[in-house]
Amino acid sequence: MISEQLLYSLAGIGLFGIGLRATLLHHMLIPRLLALNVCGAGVFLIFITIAYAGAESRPDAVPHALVLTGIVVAVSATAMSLALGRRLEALNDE
Amino acid sequence: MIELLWSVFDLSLVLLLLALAWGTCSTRDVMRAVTLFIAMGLLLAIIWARLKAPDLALAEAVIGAGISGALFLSAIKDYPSTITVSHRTPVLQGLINAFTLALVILMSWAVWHGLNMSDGIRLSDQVVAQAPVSGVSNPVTAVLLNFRAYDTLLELAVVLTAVLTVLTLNDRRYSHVVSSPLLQGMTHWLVPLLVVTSGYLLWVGAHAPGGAFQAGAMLAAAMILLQLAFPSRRQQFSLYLVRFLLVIGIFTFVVVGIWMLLLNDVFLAFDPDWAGTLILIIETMATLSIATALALAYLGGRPMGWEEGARNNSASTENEGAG
Amino acid sequence: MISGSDLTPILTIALLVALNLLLLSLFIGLIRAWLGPGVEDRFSAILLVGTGGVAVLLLLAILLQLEALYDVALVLALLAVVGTVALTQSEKSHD
Amino acid sequence: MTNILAVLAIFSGLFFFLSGSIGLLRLPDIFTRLHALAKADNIGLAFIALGVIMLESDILNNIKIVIIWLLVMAASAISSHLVARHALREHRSDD
Amino acid sequence: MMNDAIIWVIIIPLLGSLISISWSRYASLTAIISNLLALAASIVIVNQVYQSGPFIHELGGWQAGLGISLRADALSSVLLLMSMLVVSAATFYASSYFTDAVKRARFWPLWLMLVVALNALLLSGDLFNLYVTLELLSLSAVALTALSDSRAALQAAIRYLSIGLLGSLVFLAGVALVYMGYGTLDLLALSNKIDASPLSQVAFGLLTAGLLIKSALFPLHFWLPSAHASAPAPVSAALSALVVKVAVYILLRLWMDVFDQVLTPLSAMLLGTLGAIAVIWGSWQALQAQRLKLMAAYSTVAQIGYLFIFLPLIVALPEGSLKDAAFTALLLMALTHGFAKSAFFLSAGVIQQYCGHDRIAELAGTARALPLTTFVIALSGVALIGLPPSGSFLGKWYLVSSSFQAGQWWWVVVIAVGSILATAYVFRILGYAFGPRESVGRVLNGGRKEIPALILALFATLILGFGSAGLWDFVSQHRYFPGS
Repeated sequence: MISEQLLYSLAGIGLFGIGLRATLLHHMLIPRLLALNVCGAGVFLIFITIAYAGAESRPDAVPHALVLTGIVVAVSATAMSLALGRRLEALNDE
Repeated sequence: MIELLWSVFDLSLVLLLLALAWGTCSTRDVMRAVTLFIAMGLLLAIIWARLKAPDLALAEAVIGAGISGALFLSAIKDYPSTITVSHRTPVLQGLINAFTLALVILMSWAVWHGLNMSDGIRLSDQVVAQAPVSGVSNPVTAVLLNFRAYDTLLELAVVLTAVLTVLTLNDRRYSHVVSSPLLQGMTHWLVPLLVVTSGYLLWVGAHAPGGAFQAGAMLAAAMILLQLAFPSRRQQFSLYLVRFLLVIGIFTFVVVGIWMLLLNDVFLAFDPDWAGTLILIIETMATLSIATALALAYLGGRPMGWEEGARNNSASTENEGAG
Repeated sequence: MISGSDLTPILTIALLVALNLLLLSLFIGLIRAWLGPGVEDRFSAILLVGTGGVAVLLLLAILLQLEALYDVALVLALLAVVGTVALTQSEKSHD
Repeated sequence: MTNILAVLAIFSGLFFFLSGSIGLLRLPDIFTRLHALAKADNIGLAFIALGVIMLESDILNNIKIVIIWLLVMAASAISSHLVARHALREHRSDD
Repeated sequence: MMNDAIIWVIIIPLLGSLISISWSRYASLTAIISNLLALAASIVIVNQVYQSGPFIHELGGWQAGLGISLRADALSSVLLLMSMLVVSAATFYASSYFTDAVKRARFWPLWLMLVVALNALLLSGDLFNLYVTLELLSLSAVALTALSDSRAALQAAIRYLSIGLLGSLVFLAGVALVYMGYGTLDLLALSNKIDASPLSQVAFGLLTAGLLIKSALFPLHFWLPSAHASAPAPVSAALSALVVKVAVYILLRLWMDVFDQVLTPLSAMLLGTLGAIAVIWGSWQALQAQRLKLMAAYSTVAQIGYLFIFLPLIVALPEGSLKDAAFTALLLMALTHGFAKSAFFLSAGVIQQYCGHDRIAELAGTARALPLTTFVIALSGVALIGLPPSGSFLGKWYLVSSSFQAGQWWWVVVIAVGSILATAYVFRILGYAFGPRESVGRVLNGGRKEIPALILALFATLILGFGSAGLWDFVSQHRYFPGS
């Protein structure tokens, strides 16, 4: 049996890599933002894997709290980027 | 047998997650990308549940998939539907691919070592040991609002900064679709249900998964729904109320922090007897601020007259500036 | 909360098989999300994933003995409604 | 005995889920797909919720599960309606 | 009350921001008062470190590790004081810069958030908290850049934000790996626990890479010039003088205090080389620039390069006075550049508002019309070149002598070329500014806008130059926490 911890942390790294690659490749705002969000999800997954301590024991609450903070920061940054993009489009239309 | 089945489940989840991420990042169709992104958020919520992080599963479902997804969906309306990556030369693309692959391999190697070297001494023991004096029994809430409350304070500042920017950049977007009677009828029972759920999540956060952020996001969903169902009633909130709601979360947080500083000589040091009450007060106010911020971030653009106050007072401040 | 002793090995295996099949069902639904072609097709697929996610969470709540997952399922079910409304109402009108 | 009934209910639910997602994938147009999806949502989740209720002894959790099921019912009805209306409007404007 | 200055310096601007959102009528007044109070708090902090050495404030009363600690030592308190001086000068400047009341109402809350982020970042003693403050810094900096509301500014802001987010995420990945291996986020605890392992090396690499993006080291500088050149002048001043620099500060903190067991001379040499390229390339671009603010932005790329040249030297030098001297010289360079570049940007803003543009080739006559501002530009030019008596003269002097002592003489060539190029780009502007012009407009005496820049320029050239001995003592005495 493979350990869940290893599996999920590798998945987190994979997600991070996929997101990072796409962030660097894309130059359009929305694809790049999606990629950044994927990238962030990968990092969050690594954090949560660290917290997971097996089927029997209670997970570590600290990474859970950190990731919760991270999710809220990510959504704020996303909202802000999209608003900047919309303003730029409006200026381009003028 | 049981372990095998769990492994199959884990492996399928991970493969599906990676496939969705890959699809989101590599497709040329914007609508498809966003759809897959939302699906990925839902899958992540399942993964957080699987990894015993129900607080996060809640947050991911509401914020990660829900609010982020809604933000992207409303952003792509006026967006070109095809994604181009043409300006990157093949050499550069190759370099990016090689770099990312190397980084992934390096990180995997590090994690392989890291999982073996962990000495088992984590903060979790301390969290569990100190939880009784933190005022709340849900360890995640204890970390967020007591042990690492300062992080949460700054996080609220991040949310406020983002929403201020959103509010000042654009004029408000108007929805042209006429709301259907069915939708309006539905809001009559759905909005109260959302508000009750939000209150429940806020209350339950002290001893079970939940808390200000999840509750705030639910309340934001209720506000958004109201605005969508009754688009003509847009300006019913007064601006002072909106401003008040936006800052009240951080303001309460800071005031309580300073109060504790004056009382105990340490910023944000709650007395164990009072901690539960103080945390609930802070969380309630934070819920209101987060809900307002997320709802405004989705609806986008400044409410009518947002800056009128500044404009009206410009004469007096100009004089002040000259003097 | 069901107590751990009620969770016999056979029941656990049955639930795990069900869980894996549910995931398969989600996977099939997601192919539609990939194919599209219309916005409605993609959105129906998301709805299926949402409902399927609720089912997965219910089963996980039993298997992992985590009551909190019922709350997550509840929230997900609520969001499915709000999400549909948000999508269909904010779509560009053609008139 | 309850366990057997519960597992039976869950697997019947699974059957509907799988047929729903296969329908979503294979059926020719959005309206028939929506029909298939509504089946999966309502009946599939109803059976799974029933099974989980049988396994779960806590009354409060059971009430939650019932609410979840009601919500998903409502969600799928409203969503089908809105998505179909949306699809109709889009189709009309395409002509 | 005095003991809690380390809290007040963060909380006061935060409260100021909340007040300026709620009552935009009093925003300017609120901003000025809260900045002065925070400046006073930063002076108290420096004094506390001077009197009794580095100290820690454990927030919430939880021991660091479980909770978050704020820490002040020589490095952070000096940078904090510099940052508050620059911010206060820019605040006075900004109070008369924005003529549009609406823009002013948008500016103050975000500006105060930027101050919160800067101060919180300089005092933070926790890895994850650093991530949150970095995000707050990026978001407020981007929002302020976008205030210009031109296409160029928005494009720059969007690029700045996505690059900033990427940097933060890479940094966060490093934080995750650190927590995986060592189970703590507190910097002080970490410095005692860390050892050379594959995990710590990769984590260190990720943390460094994230910060390099934020500190705009060549070749990751590409986002900087457009953002710094298109932002409103007081914002450009803060971005160039402070925002980039605090990223270098964290990098330095991690390299010197936390990961000193992990880093290799080779990696330091790599960063030093990139710094050297940045010096040459940035100076060359500054010489080519057509616009005053763009020139200043490229000059920032070069000046950041100098700071990175110190890294291989500090790593190579043996423990003791030589190493400490190099470290203090690095700090001196950073401080001088902070004052000089902010003075430069504020003056560029005055010129831009007076002429209606900042094209270098059309600056003829500004020396006569804006004598004080031209003087300030000349003064900060002295500091950018590294002429005596500016602080950077001493900094470069020590950089050269450390290069010889470490046996890495080749940096001297870079420093010489960089200084010559800097001389060229500074005199190019002055040449145009003193050029003749047929119709000289009215002589402007903008007091409120020109004085803050003058004060900053005087700090860069005179006060740091002559007061450097005090800095030397202060840093060598209070550099380390007892027991670390």
